[in-house]
Amino acid sequence: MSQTVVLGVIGSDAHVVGITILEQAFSAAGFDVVNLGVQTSQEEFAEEAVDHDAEAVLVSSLYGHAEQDCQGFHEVLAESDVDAVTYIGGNLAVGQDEFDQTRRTFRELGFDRVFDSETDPEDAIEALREDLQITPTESERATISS
Amino acid sequence: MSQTVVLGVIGSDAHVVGITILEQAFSAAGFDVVNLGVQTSQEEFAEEAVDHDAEAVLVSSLYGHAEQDCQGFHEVLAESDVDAVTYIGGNLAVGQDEFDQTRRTFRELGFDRVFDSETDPEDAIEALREDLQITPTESERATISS
Amino acid sequence: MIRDERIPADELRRIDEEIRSDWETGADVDFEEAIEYHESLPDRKRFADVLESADKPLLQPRAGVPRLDDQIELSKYLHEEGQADLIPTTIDSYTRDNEYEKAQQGLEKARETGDDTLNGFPAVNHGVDGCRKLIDAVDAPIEVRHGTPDARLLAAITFAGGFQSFEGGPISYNIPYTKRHGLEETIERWQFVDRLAGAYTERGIRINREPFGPLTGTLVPPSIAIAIMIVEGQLAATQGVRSITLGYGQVGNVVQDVAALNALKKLGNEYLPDEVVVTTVFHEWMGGFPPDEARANGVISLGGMTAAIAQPDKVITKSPQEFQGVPTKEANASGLRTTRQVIDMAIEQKIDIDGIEEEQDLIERETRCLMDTIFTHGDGDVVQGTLKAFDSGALDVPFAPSDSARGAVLPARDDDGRVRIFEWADLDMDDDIKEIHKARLSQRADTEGRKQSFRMVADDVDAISDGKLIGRPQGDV
Amino acid sequence: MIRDERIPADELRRIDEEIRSDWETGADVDFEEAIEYHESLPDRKRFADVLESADKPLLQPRAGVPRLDDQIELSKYLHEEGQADLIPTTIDSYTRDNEYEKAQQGLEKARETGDDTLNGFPAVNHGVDGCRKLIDAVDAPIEVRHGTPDARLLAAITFAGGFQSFEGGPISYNIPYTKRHGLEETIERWQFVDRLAGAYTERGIRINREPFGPLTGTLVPPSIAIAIMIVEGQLAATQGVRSITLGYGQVGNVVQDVAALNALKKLGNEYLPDEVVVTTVFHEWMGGFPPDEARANGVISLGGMTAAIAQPDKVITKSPQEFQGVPTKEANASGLRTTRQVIDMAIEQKIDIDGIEEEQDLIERETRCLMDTIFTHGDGDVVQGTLKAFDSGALDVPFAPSDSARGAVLPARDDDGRVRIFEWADLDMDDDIKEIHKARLSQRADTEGRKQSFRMVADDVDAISDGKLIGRPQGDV
Repeated sequence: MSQTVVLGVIGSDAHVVGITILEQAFSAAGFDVVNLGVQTSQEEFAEEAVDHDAEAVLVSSLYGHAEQDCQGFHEVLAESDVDAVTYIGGNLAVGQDEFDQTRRTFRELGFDRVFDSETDPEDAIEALREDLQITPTESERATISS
Repeated sequence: MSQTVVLGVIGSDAHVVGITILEQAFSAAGFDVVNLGVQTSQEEFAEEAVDHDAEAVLVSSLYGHAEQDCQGFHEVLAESDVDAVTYIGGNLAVGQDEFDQTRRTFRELGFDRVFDSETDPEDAIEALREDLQITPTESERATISS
Repeated sequence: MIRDERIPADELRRIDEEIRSDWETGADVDFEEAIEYHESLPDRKRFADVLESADKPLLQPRAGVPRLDDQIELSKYLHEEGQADLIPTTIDSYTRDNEYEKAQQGLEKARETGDDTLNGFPAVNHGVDGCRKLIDAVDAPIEVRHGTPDARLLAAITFAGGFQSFEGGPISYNIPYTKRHGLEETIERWQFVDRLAGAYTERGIRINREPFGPLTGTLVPPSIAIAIMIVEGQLAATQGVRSITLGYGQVGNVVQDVAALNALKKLGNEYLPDEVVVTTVFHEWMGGFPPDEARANGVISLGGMTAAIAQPDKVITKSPQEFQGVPTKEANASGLRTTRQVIDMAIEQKIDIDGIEEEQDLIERETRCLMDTIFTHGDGDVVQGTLKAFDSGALDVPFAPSDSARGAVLPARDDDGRVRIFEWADLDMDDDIKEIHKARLSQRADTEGRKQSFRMVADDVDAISDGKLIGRPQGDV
Repeated sequence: MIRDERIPADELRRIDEEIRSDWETGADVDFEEAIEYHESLPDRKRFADVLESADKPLLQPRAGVPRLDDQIELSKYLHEEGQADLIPTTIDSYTRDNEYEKAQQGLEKARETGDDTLNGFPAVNHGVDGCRKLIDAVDAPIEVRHGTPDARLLAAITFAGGFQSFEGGPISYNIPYTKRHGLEETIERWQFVDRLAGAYTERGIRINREPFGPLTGTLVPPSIAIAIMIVEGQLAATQGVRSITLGYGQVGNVVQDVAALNALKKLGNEYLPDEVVVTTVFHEWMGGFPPDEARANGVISLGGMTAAIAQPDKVITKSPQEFQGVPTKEANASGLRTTRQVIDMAIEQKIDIDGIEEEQDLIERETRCLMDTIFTHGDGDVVQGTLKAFDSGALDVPFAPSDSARGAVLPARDDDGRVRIFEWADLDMDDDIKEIHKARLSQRADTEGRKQSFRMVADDVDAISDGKLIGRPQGDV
């Protein structure tokens, strides 16, 4: 396989731990990971997705301003002809009592899946496998279940 | 010298630490101490004061019901012809914001001196020396200042 | 003459019937039916089994309110929000004084007004059915905690009511709690309580018994506490108790506290019969607390740290509101969670502190001196030995209000904050041990530039509530 | 090419003038007049002297609000009610980004509305006079704490304003704080800050400098933190700083934390010039806190316990409201008092834990490896060595957002909860040291019945906020 995933923290958010863990998790699951790190602009996501012919763009945000940071994001991706699955996850709203509402907001912005900050990396990997119709190889399955 | 002091905790109060410290302090200062312990009745104070021909009766109370426990105490002492200096000290009222008021209450009940729970044993000893007109001997003075 | 002998079956029945007539609810006690009730309880409510099979210290707070519904709610809150492993039911003061009529009035007033007119749960007045409603409603083992010199009726009702653990003992619920109850009298009464627990035990319902380790809660030298724990354990074992939890109250010096808990476990197992399962309970600091929740949390955490190192089977937690008396349920749960966090962060670490073995050795030697003097005083009988040793002052407890103990022995902290004995009075201890204490206290006196005196004792009693461990002279060292 | 050399006097003047024109308050800085002001301050406000002469750990919280009056009130509260020995002035985020105009707007809005529209005290906007009003009003030494990559104007104004201590450094305020500021740029800018502090020092006003030890605050292996502290200390010393406080952030394993603080002190004194007075500061846990004040108090207390054993010169305290962001002043004072109580109860005890020497030895060996690689990379120059070592990945910081560090090294806890390195990437460490880490992590993997993997890292990052030290798999071991 070796599908490419671009990931990064959008906006001026500098939370690096989550993205580091995600990078490790997706690499261990057999993806090629391009980690753009923190404080990544919409344009950088688009550029790198094109350069690496990415199958998926994973956006992280933990400081509560994701909605603002993602306005027009999918238009920017479309302009660069990025045809990738897009996920977003993290603390997506300042007060997130109603995650259903938050999910709706980000689905409307164009994201294919929306995750809260409690999501296990494995769940995101599982979802991506499903969306990209990938079956884990024998050896990978062993790694994951070990 | 060797003047006799009777001390005890009045009423159904079972706080023993303060009285134990006082016993030690008055003994170290040269007094003969009769410690009646906790939960001592008015009658026991009077009886023991007579039996030991006490110069002073020191009453301790820490559970906030001293006023109630001391009603008629000086009448009981008078009936037994106890002619001793009487002190009371401790947590004398449940809410003791106004210690001046508390002092007045217990002075009116007949106590010669009234102390709060922060009083150092030395202060009580000093006061008793003054009231009994005792001068510490040379050796005792050395012990106390050491 | 009362001796350490098992109460015969007919005598047990006679006392049981007599005592059950002290209050109307006594009539509802039916031993055979009670055994059936206990057998119906799920494993997770079996106190002895849960405690003995735990792989890390279980936490238990103190809590009791007059009304049944409130007690159920409080218990559930402490279990769910405080994550207490074991639930207490603290009994009110009237019941402790066997004043069931006054407790009844308080309970009725509580039911009318909704106020907490009693300082605990009047289990005798609630009766067997009331107790069982509590046991049924709470999904954890529950213990009766009280302070009752004559706890016979309380035991009869709560055992039949489904409680499987009962705190106290003839010395530990006499010496620190009451002035005039004679020790002989309380020993006799607790022989009944233990025999009743033994009767249940013989039928497969192992009632856990827990002597109250902290005693007067005020700088009690570890060996004195441990000796009394062993004596109460022996008395309970004689009556057929097979699950005994020996207690110890934190003094605040980590090395001494860990050493004491180690010694308690070791000597408990050594002195008590093999058929008894011995567990230990560590009480967070029972002396005066700082009048400040933030500082109180520091005191509680030091207890948690000590528990993480010593790993007793159970920890009785304090709340940050300890200074002001009965805590809110939130504060009670807060003390539990603070303790839990410290234990869980520290317990997997290897924290082996130098000097624990030496301190433990000293505590063991001291305890053996006291056990020997009890044995000698009683000519081999622990009941007579205890009575006579207290009488002669060879055994004593500092700051004891009871007339049954001299209360002449006085503790003080040494330069490292360990509790030593400053005034021995007639305590029967080997001279070389006394010399060790004297040397340690002399070292402190040198540090502070003052003579050893009762002032150290007075300063030490207030030190922790004043924010320190050792009561150094003002102006500092 | 930038090197570890002292900025010449004319260059210092040139930059000083240039930087002071960045914002209008810069014009009020007058070095000679500032020296006079500092000389007028009483001994108890001289930061370096107070810190260096203390005989037990001094406590300092974090705190900053936009308005001067509020900052004075907050500082007095923390000094009086929290008994803080040293007072912080935490600077707002706009000032950290050199956005003085935005800070000005925030400050004006704060003055109009009374709300805290900024997350700290905009010292540049308050100017020299504003700073001095704060220094005059508070009866304790005060430090500037911030997180500013280019802190030149902030330093010029706060030094002239009477502050005698300044946190940060070119690596420690770059790598964990910002993505794109180049390390070469921040080193150059901090050379100016240090040189300015050195200029005051030469006139008898010893400005204390404090590199920020916790770095990313997330499971930073001690040797990486210590190496960076030493580098920043060396850079400051070159510019004439003579009072340097090296920092370290608690990882939560008592043995490793005590060993790290010992190693920090020892290596700091060894690597820095003799004329520098080296002190140490211990930061209570900087990672994620439990979302529960009771549990947070447990975390804070474990920090206090560690401080009592290691006895650093200063402790930066946390508050029980850490989880929710900026604490109330009451919560801030509460964290101080909890820490104080634990330290004061534990500090007089002899608590010597086994294994500290071995762990310290390992940390020292690791640190020397990193110092050696820096030396080699720079051909003897620490500035070039640092730049090149970060560039090659021979020096790295886990979870670093900065583009200047690889951020490829990954830590994980071993079976005892000590922070080891799971992913070395290109970190330049001797193979035998790597083997030790590998063996320790392998032991943990065995305990948990799983392979070493990034899952351990992820689990460990959340462990303390979830109530444990080590991120064991769910279902427990």
